Amino acid sequence: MRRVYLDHSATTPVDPEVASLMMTYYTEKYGNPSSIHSFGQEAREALEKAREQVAGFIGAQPAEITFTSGGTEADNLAILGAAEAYKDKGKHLITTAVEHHAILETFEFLAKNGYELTVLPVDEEGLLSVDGVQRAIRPDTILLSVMHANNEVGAIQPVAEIGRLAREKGVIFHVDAVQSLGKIPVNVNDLNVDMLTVSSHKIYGPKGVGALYVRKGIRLVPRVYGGGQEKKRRSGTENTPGIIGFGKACELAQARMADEAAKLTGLRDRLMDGILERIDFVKVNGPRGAKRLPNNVNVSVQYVEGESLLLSLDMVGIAASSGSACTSGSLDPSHVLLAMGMPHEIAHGSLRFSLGRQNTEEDVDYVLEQLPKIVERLRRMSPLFDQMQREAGAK
Amino acid sequence: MRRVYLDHSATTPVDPEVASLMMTYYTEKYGNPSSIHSFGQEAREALEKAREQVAGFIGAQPAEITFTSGGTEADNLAILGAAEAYKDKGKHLITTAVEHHAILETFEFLAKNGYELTVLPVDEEGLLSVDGVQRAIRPDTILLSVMHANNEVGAIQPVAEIGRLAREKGVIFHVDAVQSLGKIPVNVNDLNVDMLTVSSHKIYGPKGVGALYVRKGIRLVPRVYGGGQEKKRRSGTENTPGIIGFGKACELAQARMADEAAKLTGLRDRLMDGILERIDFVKVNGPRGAKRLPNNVNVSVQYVEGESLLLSLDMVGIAASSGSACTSGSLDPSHVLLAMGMPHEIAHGSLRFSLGRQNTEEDVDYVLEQLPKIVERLRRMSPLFDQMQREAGAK
Amino acid sequence: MYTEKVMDHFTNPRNVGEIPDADGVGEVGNPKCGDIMRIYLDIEGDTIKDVKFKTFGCGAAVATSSMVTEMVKGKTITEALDISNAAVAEALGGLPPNKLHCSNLAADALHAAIKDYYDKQEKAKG
Ligand SMILES: Cc1ncc(COP(=O)(O)O)c(C=O)c1O
Ligand SMILES: Cc1ncc(COP(=O)(O)O)c(C=O)c1O
Ligand code: FES
Ligand code: FES
Repeated sequence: MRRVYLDHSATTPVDPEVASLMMTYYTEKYGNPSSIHSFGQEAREALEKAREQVAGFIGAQPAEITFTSGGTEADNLAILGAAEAYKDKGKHLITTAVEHHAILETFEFLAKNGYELTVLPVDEEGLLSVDGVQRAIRPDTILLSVMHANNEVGAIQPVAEIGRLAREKGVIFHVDAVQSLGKIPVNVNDLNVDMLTVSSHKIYGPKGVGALYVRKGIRLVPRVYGGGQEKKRRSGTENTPGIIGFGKACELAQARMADEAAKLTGLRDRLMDGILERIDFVKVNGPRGAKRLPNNVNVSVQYVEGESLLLSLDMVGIAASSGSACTSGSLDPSHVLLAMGMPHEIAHGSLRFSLGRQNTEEDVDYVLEQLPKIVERLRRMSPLFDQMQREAGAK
Repeated sequence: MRRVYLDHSATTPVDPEVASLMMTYYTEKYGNPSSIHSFGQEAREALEKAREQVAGFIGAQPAEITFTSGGTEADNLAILGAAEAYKDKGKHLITTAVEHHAILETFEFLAKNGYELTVLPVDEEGLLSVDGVQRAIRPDTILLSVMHANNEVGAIQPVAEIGRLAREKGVIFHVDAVQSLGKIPVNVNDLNVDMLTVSSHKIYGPKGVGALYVRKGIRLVPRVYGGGQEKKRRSGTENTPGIIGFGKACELAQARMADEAAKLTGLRDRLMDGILERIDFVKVNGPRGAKRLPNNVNVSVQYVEGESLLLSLDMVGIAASSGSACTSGSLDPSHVLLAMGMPHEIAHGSLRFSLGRQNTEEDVDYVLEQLPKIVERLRRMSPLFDQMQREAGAK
Repeated sequence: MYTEKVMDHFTNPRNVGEIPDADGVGEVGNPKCGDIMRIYLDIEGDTIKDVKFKTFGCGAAVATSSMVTEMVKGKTITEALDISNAAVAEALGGLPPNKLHCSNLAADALHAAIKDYYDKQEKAKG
């Protein structure tokens, strides 16, 4: 059976070049970078080269990069580390309603522990208003965190403008760039950020590796204590093969980004338009055009439920994801779709296709061939579709 | 040049079988285990199999295993997570002077933040007294952490007895088994522990992966917030290839441990006895015989300095480590050797060889051939050796 | 995630559809996730002659709907009333823990349809 992976926002395969480089560091150059012998030193050199590669990709200095075990840990370190370091300056924090759980849950934890939190709303496309940010900033605001691009609906936030504002007001500005890295330009200076989170497994690097950019001069209280690795910001034997893989993945992404973005945008629009053409009662979620990530398609298919769609797609080899309540363990539909003002029923039938490096027009066309049949079958089973048609008929 | 790696307590190469299994999960079965499609489900299954392998190796239930990014993070989660969860019961904590920094620094952090800490001394072999532990336990003691085997001198602590005591007194007992796993039996029931830390890269698995065993019923406040992975104990996209590698490494270690321990013990004693025979003014650090890890050799070579020894050994292809002040960034000699009552000068010349799966008698003999020459050369350079000889001559 | 049996019932659901002028119709919504299930019964004497369902919900919801219709077809009303949520889940070889609530949908809809049948009987009697 044909297998079409369209869930690159969840995770990506590791690029073969990256994987084979990692192999060398697993089995041959396996030294601990803290060791002074040559096994250690060759690992140290490669680790520092990776730091340069990651820094170079986002316009940072190598010394401003702290490696972590992933995007989630980097988000936690940024938020908890800065909140603790600057608590004497103030205890007001700001974020948005559409952040990843790694940000939201972390802020919620602080809100329960003596901090005050403002969660900014978004419009029906998932976009933040710069004015809204401006109004939310108070004299005691110490930290503002806004994601660069949303993982569910691909909405790209006006981060550079918000960063300018934050700098004016003396508020530390953190950006979660996990989804934007490798898809649109991410530059810490252009975006006016103080801290920025990236994750390796979203850009064809290995899972379990991420990094936090921390602008020189910003203080952070560490979250993990021990041997004092990563300039005491993050203790623990460094995951050298993983970090080296991440560095290589950054190098490859930097070289390929322009071409890939153009290709992905084409596939994205072909898929989105094709779905709208072939299936009735479908709604696009998130902005269209330049404010949307090149690889994100998110639609709500009315009268059917997301998990059923996913399972049916999986049976014909197509891997996608959904913001449906039933697919999330928590049984609440996606907080992002709800924040965009979408009713529960419609969020329920949401479907995300996230395209990647390997995808082709044939992949897209295969989805366009299969999806309508699946939707039809599920709608035939759906009491809601029935009802809608009866009501429409009665008019 | 011959290259002889004798620093397996710092880190090990990844077993080729482990590495090739991981490759599959990097490049082919790369799904996110939280995804419901088949890419996700095949990753989930492999992840849960790895959990069984790790659990099986230490006599635990799979549900009692939480995967982390390494031993350091697992140690932090255990100490900080339990201290927070049980703070209403008491605020007294106990550990030992010879723990790894991942434990000591974490307790120090708590000691600065409202907890009271007792640090137990060890004897000149690095061993803890069970009586001493008993005397230290107070009614408000909530947590006791003792390492199973020491990473520098290989001393194996009487953990089972201490665990019995802790259970009697209702104190949560954590054991850092990073160095003992794969070398001597580690069983959470035999050792009477409530929490136990293990790390993959010390047993021929990948770096950046570890696990915390948490006995059913023990509460922990998480340290990383986000998507709620690992039953909400540790958020972040799971490092599936790494975890799967760790699982495989456990399986291999379990199968080979008995044979390997016998072989390593032989090499260890050959090396230790050989050094004592060939070089004067050398002292063995740590216990001898069954109370010492099968793969650890630690000696102090008087009148020479550790970093110089390491560099000289490295120049002939031998990788070892040292507790010398000069090799540690902090410029204090090993806290372990100091806790054993060793004077600074002697700690300074300490040398650790940690043997591993690939090592042979030829490796040991190569060290025995090279080390005496190196020591002689450095001693010729040493004013201390001079002085000692003059003084000896004067007598 | 799901057993083979669940996937089989999800892929080839038995008794999908509706019965025009059914003797009993039960509809329940799942308060946990907002899903909806409707069951139609055709009853002769004491026996459930035919049963159909329509469901808007997850894989488990569809599979439990299908399963419950298969379990009651040809059974007496008393037997049908004995079918519990747990029995449906069990007949499917089990459900993931976070999907156990979905089986409530199926048995509840069945029981609602039987209640509707009794209500209609009452009404007919006047
Ligand atoms: C926007 C965003 N932030 C953070 C994360 C977490 O990163 P990681 O999966 O590396 O923990 C993700 C992905 O899961 C994400 O999409
Ligand atoms: C006894 C002990 N505990 C904890 C650790 C830390 O584990 P990791 O290197 O996986 O962070 C080590 C090794 O560095 C160790 O030897
Ligand atoms: S019906 Fe929604 S989770 Fe099953
Ligand atoms: S003499 Fe240089 S660090 Fe010790």
